[in-house]
Amino acid sequence: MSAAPDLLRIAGLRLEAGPGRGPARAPLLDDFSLVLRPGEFVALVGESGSGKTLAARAIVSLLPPGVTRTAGEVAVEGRDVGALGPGALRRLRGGTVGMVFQEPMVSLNPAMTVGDQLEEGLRLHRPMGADARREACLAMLARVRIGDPERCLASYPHEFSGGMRQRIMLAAVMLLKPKLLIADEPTTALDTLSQREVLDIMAELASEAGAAVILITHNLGLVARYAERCVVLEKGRTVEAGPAAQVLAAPAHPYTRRLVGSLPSRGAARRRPAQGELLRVRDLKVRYRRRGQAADFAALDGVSLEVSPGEVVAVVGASGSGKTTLGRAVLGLVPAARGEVRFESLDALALKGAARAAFCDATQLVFQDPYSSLDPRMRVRQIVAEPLRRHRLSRAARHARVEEVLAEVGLDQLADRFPHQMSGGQRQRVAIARAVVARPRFVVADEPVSALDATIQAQVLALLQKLQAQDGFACLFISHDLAVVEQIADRVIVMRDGRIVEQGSRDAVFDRPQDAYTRELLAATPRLATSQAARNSP
Amino acid sequence: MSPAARTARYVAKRLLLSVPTLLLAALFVFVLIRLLPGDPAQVMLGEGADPDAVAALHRQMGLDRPAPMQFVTWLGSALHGDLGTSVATGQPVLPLLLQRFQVTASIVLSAVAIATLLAVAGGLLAAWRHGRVLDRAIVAAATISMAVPSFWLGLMLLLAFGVKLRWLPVVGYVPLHENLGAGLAYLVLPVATLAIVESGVLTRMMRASALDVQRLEFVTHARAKGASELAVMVRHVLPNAFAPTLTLAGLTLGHLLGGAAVIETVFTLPGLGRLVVESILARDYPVVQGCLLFTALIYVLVNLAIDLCYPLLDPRVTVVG
Amino acid sequence: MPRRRGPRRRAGGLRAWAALAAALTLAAPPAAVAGETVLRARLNADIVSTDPGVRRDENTDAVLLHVVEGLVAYREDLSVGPLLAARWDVSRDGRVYSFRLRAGVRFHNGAPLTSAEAVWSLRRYLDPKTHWRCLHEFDGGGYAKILAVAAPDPMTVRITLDKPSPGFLSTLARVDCGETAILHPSSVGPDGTWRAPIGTGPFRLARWTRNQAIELVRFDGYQTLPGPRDGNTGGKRALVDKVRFLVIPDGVAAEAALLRGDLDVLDGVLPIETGELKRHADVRLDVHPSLDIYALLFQTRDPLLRDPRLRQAIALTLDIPGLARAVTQGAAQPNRSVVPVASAFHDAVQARIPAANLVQARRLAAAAGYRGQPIRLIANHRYPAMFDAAVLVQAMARQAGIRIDIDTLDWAAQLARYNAGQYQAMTFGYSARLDPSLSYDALLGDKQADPRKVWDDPVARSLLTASRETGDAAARTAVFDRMHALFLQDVPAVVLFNSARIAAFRANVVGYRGWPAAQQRLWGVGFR
Amino acid sequence: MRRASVPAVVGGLLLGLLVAAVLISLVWTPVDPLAIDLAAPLAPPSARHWLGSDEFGRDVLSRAMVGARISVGIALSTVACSLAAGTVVGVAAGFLRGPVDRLAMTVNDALLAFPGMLLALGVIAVFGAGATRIVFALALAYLPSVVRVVRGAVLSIREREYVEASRVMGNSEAYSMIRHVAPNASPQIAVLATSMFGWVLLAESALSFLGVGVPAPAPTWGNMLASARPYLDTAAWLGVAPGVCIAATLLGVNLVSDALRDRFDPREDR
Repeated sequence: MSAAPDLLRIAGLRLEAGPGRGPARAPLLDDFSLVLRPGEFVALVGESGSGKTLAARAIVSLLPPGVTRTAGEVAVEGRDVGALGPGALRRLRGGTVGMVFQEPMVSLNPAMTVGDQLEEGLRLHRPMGADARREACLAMLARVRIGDPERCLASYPHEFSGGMRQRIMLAAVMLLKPKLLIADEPTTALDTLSQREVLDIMAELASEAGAAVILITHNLGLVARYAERCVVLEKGRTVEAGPAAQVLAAPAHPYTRRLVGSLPSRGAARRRPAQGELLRVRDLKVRYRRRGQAADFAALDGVSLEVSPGEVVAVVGASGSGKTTLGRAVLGLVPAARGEVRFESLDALALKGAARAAFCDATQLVFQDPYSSLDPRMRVRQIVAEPLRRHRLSRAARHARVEEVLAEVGLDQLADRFPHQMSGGQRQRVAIARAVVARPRFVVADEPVSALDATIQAQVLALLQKLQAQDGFACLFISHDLAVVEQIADRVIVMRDGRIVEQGSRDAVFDRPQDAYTRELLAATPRLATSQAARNSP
Repeated sequence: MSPAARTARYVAKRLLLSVPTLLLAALFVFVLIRLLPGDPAQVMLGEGADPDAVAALHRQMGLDRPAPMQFVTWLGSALHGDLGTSVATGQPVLPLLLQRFQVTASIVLSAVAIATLLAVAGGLLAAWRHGRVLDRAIVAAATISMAVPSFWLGLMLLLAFGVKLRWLPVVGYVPLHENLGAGLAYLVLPVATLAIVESGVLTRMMRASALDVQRLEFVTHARAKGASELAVMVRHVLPNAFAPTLTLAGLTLGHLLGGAAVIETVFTLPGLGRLVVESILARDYPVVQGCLLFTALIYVLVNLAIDLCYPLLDPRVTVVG
Repeated sequence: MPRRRGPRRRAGGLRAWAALAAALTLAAPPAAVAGETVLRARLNADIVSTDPGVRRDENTDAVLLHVVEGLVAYREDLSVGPLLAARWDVSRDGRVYSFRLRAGVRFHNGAPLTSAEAVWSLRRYLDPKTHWRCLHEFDGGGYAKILAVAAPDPMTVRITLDKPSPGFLSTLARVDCGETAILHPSSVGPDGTWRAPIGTGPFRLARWTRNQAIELVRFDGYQTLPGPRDGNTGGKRALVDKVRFLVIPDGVAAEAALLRGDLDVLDGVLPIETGELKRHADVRLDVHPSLDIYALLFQTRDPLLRDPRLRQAIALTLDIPGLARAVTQGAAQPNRSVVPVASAFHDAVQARIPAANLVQARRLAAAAGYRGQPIRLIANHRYPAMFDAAVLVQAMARQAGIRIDIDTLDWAAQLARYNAGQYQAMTFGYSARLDPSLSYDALLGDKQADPRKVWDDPVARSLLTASRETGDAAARTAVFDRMHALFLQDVPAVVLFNSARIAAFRANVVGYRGWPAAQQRLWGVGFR
Repeated sequence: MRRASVPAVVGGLLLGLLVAAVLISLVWTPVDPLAIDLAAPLAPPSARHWLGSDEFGRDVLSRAMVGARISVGIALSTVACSLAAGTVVGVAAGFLRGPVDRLAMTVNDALLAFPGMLLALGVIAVFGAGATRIVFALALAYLPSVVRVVRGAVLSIREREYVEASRVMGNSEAYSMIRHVAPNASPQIAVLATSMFGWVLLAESALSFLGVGVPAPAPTWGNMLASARPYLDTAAWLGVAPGVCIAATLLGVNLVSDALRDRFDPREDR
């Protein structure tokens, strides 16, 4: 037996919701065990509801109200967390165990300066003078590559991008030199490049400080890249655990196999679909006026592209590259400062009245967030039927079409539900059903799967592909996730700062990227060795 | 532009924008009060008055001229800061209402401040103990305080602390600048009544927004950093949850500064609200017009002040000049 | 900006602290001299000015009659007695009055009273620019016109009228005329604007804090008449050093103040508030019948109510003693006559109150063709007695199937409707009138010319004229009895009661008493 | 289905009691609420007068029951009127924006800048007191607040993605407004409605206190409470009944509305 106690020992942990009255409910986490030695990097893998976040929060006894530990033991440095008094618990939190959360937009206090938030932890855990504190903060901010740390200290969180905020979070946590860092989906909300940067810094800081890391994620690519060991959870149960490479390369449990299998992969290039031009964009320019700034900001700066009927064109780029603006501008939802959009040779930006209505019927938009894009007061059936409103269809015919589409997206049983009664994946299916019900010829899909869990993402993507193949609509597929794009796109457009930096067929862009930025994006995309292998096999 | 200059420009712009609102308000008052049946001369002279005497007084009050002309004249001098003189007492309106406003303001400001403090403490405490006994108790107390008519509560307090226990005086008013101690003693009961009545809705608002903010990750993060519960609630939850309560407190303030007629009547305070009610009943047109115009101005200013407070609470909000 | 705010805020803070410190040191409580006696009384509203008889209301009259005095004043029995005048002579034709002033009287500024001040005061009242309340009584519109005011010697004032007038002296004494008080000319400024009353009363005006209090201080140079207090004249001795009138509009609050001892005399207690006061041992009540009239008025020109049978029917539904008792907690005198109970002319004829008779009421209503049409009865909340009377009238009429809907207006609006005659019915109160002729005059007259008039009956009008032309009591009694019979028959209005003036005072207060003129008097009032 | 919480049950019971009282009062009250009995004024609670009698010998319980009908009727109609008008104006202002909005908001601000109570006082002084006029006056007094809340909600909701989705479908702004924006503003309007209900109940009693309430003899809780004031010490039961009624009703409304919001607002997770 080693002399040093384990940094963390979790044994037989069981978490349940509420005081267990009534029939025994399924525990939120059951029989969870994990032993962590200093400096180890472990990934907890699972989808929503797998209990991975709860497991991590149990370590610092920060379970949400209503969740209680009913069995098992959690010990940090040999001391039972459950037996700690309030003071000892506070010393454990932050001082010994640091945590980084998922949403950079809400994990920093918007009403406090960054400096105050950094110093708050130091003041609590590391007694030192004010000057020394300030020095430590500045050094740490520089360490996480924040330019102008002085100014950063006096700034408020909203002045920073998501990636920068997450690095500030990381700085706030690592400043206290914790022995264990828990990172809960730290990069899920970030684009590929920021994700890479944040995780690289995190790994670096942790290994320098000799801190152990628990990375909670649903992204197997990240597990492959960073973790030594991984634990796979499904619905509160540990289904598989072991060295990361081994688990990913040869998953033993069916669920793990399904997870690995749901990773997007490149299919065979499709036969070039029907030629001709459905959509033609020329020199499109969109400006936003920013409050308090004299100059306009060009969200799109001279973009030109074509889309053929039935073609899937992916637009990729980091946050702020203008890809979302592009999707909205071609549908006329954002006023263009210059340029033209021709749809089936009509000037789409100048349409009025019936012509505009016809254009709207022929085009559709699928939003990123399935939670906010569905009217919460309408039932699924009503939502899906809405685009047919202006169609001259009999009641029966309309009903039949709605039922047909609902069946196609697999929601025929849930037609009378409200959106909030459904899961994220189901909601996105509703959104897709609504998009295709009027048989559009062109659909803009704006990050349609990036808010979804891996297996759900795969299903929705497959559904979209199936419907696209079946109905033959063209699609402008906007995404920051190159892996997804690789699976679905015929052609790829890479955007940066409102301009197109590269476009070409999927294989050309992925295999022979011309632009440096494209190469950077590709390099930052986490992949599994196995999926690379799968791609290379016939 | 420096923040100070931007703020100044914003204030100027807001004040300019409020001019039509105030003009319209003035017109409303004028029309409304002139629609009232009854005549100030008649009210003053009483039931036995000689019709000739009434007519003479009417002329003396300048009420025999066409109404639009009276409005224009009144507005013209109002713009120069002259709100005319009371037809009933011959006092100049502006000093009269400023004097009355002092009384109302001292009560209302302290009451709303105390109510807000109560609300912040109660709301945070309730949110912190969400779903527990303390939370339920605070919510119940807040709900009941919303359900009690202010004149009823005032009377109860007056009977209990003034008449039965004899701790505090029951009628009258001493300006604070004349005698601080006595002045405060006169303020205790009305302020307490108003604070209790207004604290209920503020507490509920504070609790609701504290609950919302509590769900956000930075609160959990503050706990994960090892911050104490007090620090979490005061440093992290409060600043982010305070804005809606502040808005509501501001609205309350704006309305009450225009006169807390009921409270002023119960505690016989010579405040603005009582002045307006009495002037309406006496058809003292210049006083009613002056008071309501003044009230509208106060309302506009309070709203402006509240809006200027937001950037202090939430750095994401900036004023746009 | 934040960096600049620091020092400035500190400066502001310092200023605030300095101000606070100053307030604490300078603002000692209002000097309470040891042994000084202060009598605290209540006004339900602030006085409107300090100019007696000019800008006035009831409260103003009451306060100022402590400060100023007229040549003559009402006695307790409402007859007229001398005050500043020691005596007077009337010329044989009844047109010239010569008043001999009392010697040794001084104004508050120390100046002796002479005929010069009296003439100055009277001429000021007669100047239309003064807007004296009673000017129209003497400019030809009323009883008699004053042709001249003269001072034949320093202690005599002579007033010449255009015709003899039996009511001349009692008009001079009227409370609402400010007792036609004699003032020192320094009461007004050089330009004739009002400054403050320099009178001859037992108290002088010390301080008027608007809407809060009026403070009177004992006038040490006051020379009282011999004998006891008699109305507004007789012995007028200031028994306390100061009288402080506190403005307390709310009755319940005033009552609380009295119970707590913050108030010594509470005049104008509402009857409904007496129940509470009776239970307190350290509070005494003074109830005095008043000469006012509360009545249910009908518009005799209303298509529905023009039929006297319907009016009679409504009157028959009313249990007037019960109503009076309920509305005033037993303080008021039920009375169906225009002649107040307290009046000497109120005799057995007036005292008989017909009992309610629902059967006959129904029969009369049916005979008048009444079939449940609603009758709108106007009332107001300003005077609770009018409002409560309306409630009870409604409830009583309902028992005979007569439907009355109450319209609550504010007082100003009701007054406007009264003046225009625009109503079906209203409960209304007439203020005290000291003579039955005046009481009848309030109701009776040409409706065409004066829509205020409730009763337009030619016989009654000629009787009213007759009642004024004679001074003989027996003859007048006969006239009033005939008018009462006509009034009961025609029912243009149902008189309900004469209210009572109720005052409450603390048990250690001595000498407080109400009287028919109702205005509160705090001379002769002191502490045990 | 979640179990109903204790507060919700209490609130439901209180409102149930209220509805029962109103329904029973339509057909039966222990005593005629308008009948006076001058022989027995201010009688304490007894077998004949369960809650005592008032200064004219009228039965307090019967009056409280009928008062429930009138008070709640006034509160409901006021809330309904001012919500209906306020929603129309608010939605129109939020929808049309531009000059119409600016004009509407200027008028609205001018109204809002008036103390609502004084506005009501003025309106009642002009038109006289009466249940319908009080409804009109109070509805007018609360109208600007409703307009503000509704317009604010409309402006925020019209920027939501599902409204944008409706625009993508080529639906007109007016259609989106009616089909998507207005229904989604309803929770905020409902919250406003419940608070308004309470305000109106209290405002009605405050108006009675200031002497311009619902005219007698019709009983309302407000005018019962106001007229009980002089008898606080001698006949406390006069004030207890209407006071408890107002407090209990408001408590019930608040508790039930909290429970409903917890239940139907999908975003409100616990």
